[in-house]
Amino acid sequence: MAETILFYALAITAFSAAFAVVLQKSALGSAFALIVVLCSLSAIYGLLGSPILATLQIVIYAGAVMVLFLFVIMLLDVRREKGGGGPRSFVPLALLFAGLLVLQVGAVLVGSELVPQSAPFDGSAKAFARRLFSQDYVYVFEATSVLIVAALAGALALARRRR
Amino acid sequence: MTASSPLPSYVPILVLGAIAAGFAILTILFSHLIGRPRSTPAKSATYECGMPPVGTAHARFPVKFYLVCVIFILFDVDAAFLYPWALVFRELGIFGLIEMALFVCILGGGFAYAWKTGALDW
Amino acid sequence: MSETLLRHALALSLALFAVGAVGVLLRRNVITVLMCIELMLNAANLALVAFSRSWAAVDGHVMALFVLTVAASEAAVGLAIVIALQRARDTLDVDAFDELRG
Amino acid sequence: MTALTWPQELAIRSALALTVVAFLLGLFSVMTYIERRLLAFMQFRLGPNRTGPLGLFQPVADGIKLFFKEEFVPQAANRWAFIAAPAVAITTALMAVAVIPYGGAVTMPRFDLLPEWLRGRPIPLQIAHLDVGVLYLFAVSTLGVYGIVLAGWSANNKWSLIGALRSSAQMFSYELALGLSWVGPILLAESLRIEDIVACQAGGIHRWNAIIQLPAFMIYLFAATAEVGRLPFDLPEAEAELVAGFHTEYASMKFALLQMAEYVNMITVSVLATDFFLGGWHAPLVSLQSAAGVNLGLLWFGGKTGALLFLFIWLRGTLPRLRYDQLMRFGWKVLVPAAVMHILGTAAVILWLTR
Repeated sequence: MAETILFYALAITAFSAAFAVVLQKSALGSAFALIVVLCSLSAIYGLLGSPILATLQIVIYAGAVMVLFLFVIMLLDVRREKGGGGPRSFVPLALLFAGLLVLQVGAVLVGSELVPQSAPFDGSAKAFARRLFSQDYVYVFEATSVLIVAALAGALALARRRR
Repeated sequence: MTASSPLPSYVPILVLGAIAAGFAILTILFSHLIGRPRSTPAKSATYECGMPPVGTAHARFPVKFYLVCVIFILFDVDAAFLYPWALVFRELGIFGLIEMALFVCILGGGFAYAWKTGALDW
Repeated sequence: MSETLLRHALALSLALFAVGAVGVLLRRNVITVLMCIELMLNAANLALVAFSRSWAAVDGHVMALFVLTVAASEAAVGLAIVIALQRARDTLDVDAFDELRG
Repeated sequence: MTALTWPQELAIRSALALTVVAFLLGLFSVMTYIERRLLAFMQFRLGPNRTGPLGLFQPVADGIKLFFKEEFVPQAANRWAFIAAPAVAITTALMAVAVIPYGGAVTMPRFDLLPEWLRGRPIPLQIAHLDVGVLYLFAVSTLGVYGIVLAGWSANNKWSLIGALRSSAQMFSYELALGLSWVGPILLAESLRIEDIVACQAGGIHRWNAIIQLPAFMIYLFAATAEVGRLPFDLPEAEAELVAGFHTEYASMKFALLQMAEYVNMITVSVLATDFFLGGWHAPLVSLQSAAGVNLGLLWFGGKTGALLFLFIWLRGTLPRLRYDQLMRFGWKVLVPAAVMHILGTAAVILWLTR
């Protein structure tokens, strides 16, 4: 019961904060709204039985990625930008597209098969780690490191001042 | 011992969070109520060693800070993989060690690149 | 976690994804657009976690961690591009960046 | 002993959380006094000695003064962010203590005043038994950056902004080394629960991680000192260069909250060092664990933490400040590679020994 109330409270928070991300005029406001979304999603992961993902979400997203966003917003002094929403003529088109998207993905999700909750679920850190480092994910895991290095090299090369 | 606990393990954290946030808000509110705001233009100006402030503080700052933050993110991800690995490395045995060593070596390559290009020098 | 709650978690994921998509389409500021993309990635993650719970398998969580990694890399490179472009054009409006030549 | 129902469990946890918060805040005010006195003695001064006997009421006087100070928001500041920053800083600092065990369990006395279910029940001194305790700590400590960035940016002051940038860059550089130094103890305990890591070190000083994981302990000490911005790594504040860094514009209780957050962080890292590396509440020799039938766990725990806190003050009294480039170079080029190498080495040794 308490779990249900908590879930809906978090869901409403996440959803309204997501709206704020899109509607905020200043990039900094968007960033803080996004942090709220990330934290409530992390709590929802906890409710869904994955404490490790809940914490990793905070470590990687709220702790690192959003700090990077804040840094860039401060670095470029985005407050000077006037760019708000797009031209008015775009709005109906975008909403139409979003509506179609909701319909389509919604159809898939509603039609999706949810297994009844009889099966025991072990979302503990150990179970997670066992699966992550099993043979099935070896290549993905190693590819991740290549991805990270590529991103690092790319970011360094792009951001350094050309001389 | 938590397996037998009737309370989900995250609930005390919520309680603590509420206590901490409540304490912070109450303190700020309380001091706001009893403090005596007597503001003058000179007092509420930005502090710049007593000189009249020049320009805004929101000027651009060195890209260096961005670079170090990028390197931090990528090694943060590394840590995010190391923690779960540390939990099960005994079961994985030598296979797991080689898997992680390879991962770290590839990241080390990126680190060496960052080192060589001077992103770590200030 | 009842089945209704899982369904509603999926609905939330869908809603977040749609909001993110609208943001990507409507906003002109590159940084905000990137943030909306992060929102969409998070929505996908929520769906992965919910399905993982429903199927009683951790695989969804593992994939969600990989998505997190990808999101971190994407943010690093995306923001580096923003910095480079800002230097070249002195603006953050997406429409200013419609040429491939830097 | 009967199992607890959830309201009883919740009551215990909430009481524990309140106690810990109150204790930390009390310790904070005592620490300000002790630090000033000790520093003064190291510099052949007296320090605060006028308010009450030996100046013991100095923290109280300071607190009252700060409460009645003028509430003040600079005109150029971003008002709400400026007010929110201290709250964010202290909240994240206090959240970190949730998963830390503070010295075994305390058995409730059999007073008649206590309700039936509480009498004689051992209560573990830990607010939340989280499956991913260490990771939670890492997460909360990364959130600590927000308070600083927010404070520095919102004040719209050049000193504050530079201080905040330096401070945050320093924090996440050293956070990495801090987080990586915990992996060694995790490898030994094979658990992310801090109580398991402490339990792993039971049975004498030769099992403490400070001995068998000495490099990790050294890395932790360096990283923790830098993480909480203490000398010789107090670049964020650097009074002489930066006019106190990110809290230049703060006054009154908001300043006090920022200061409190720093001290709470310092206490937290000391407690963590005790739990991770110094065997928590276990005595160096098994025979010293209890005296006259009383378990001395809490005493050992407090003693180790106190020694570490003294170390922080001692360092401040002794060492000069590093330059910023030296600081960043040390963090990235020495600590982080050393931590990663140490993790792989530890894992290899463990596998070889248990082959």
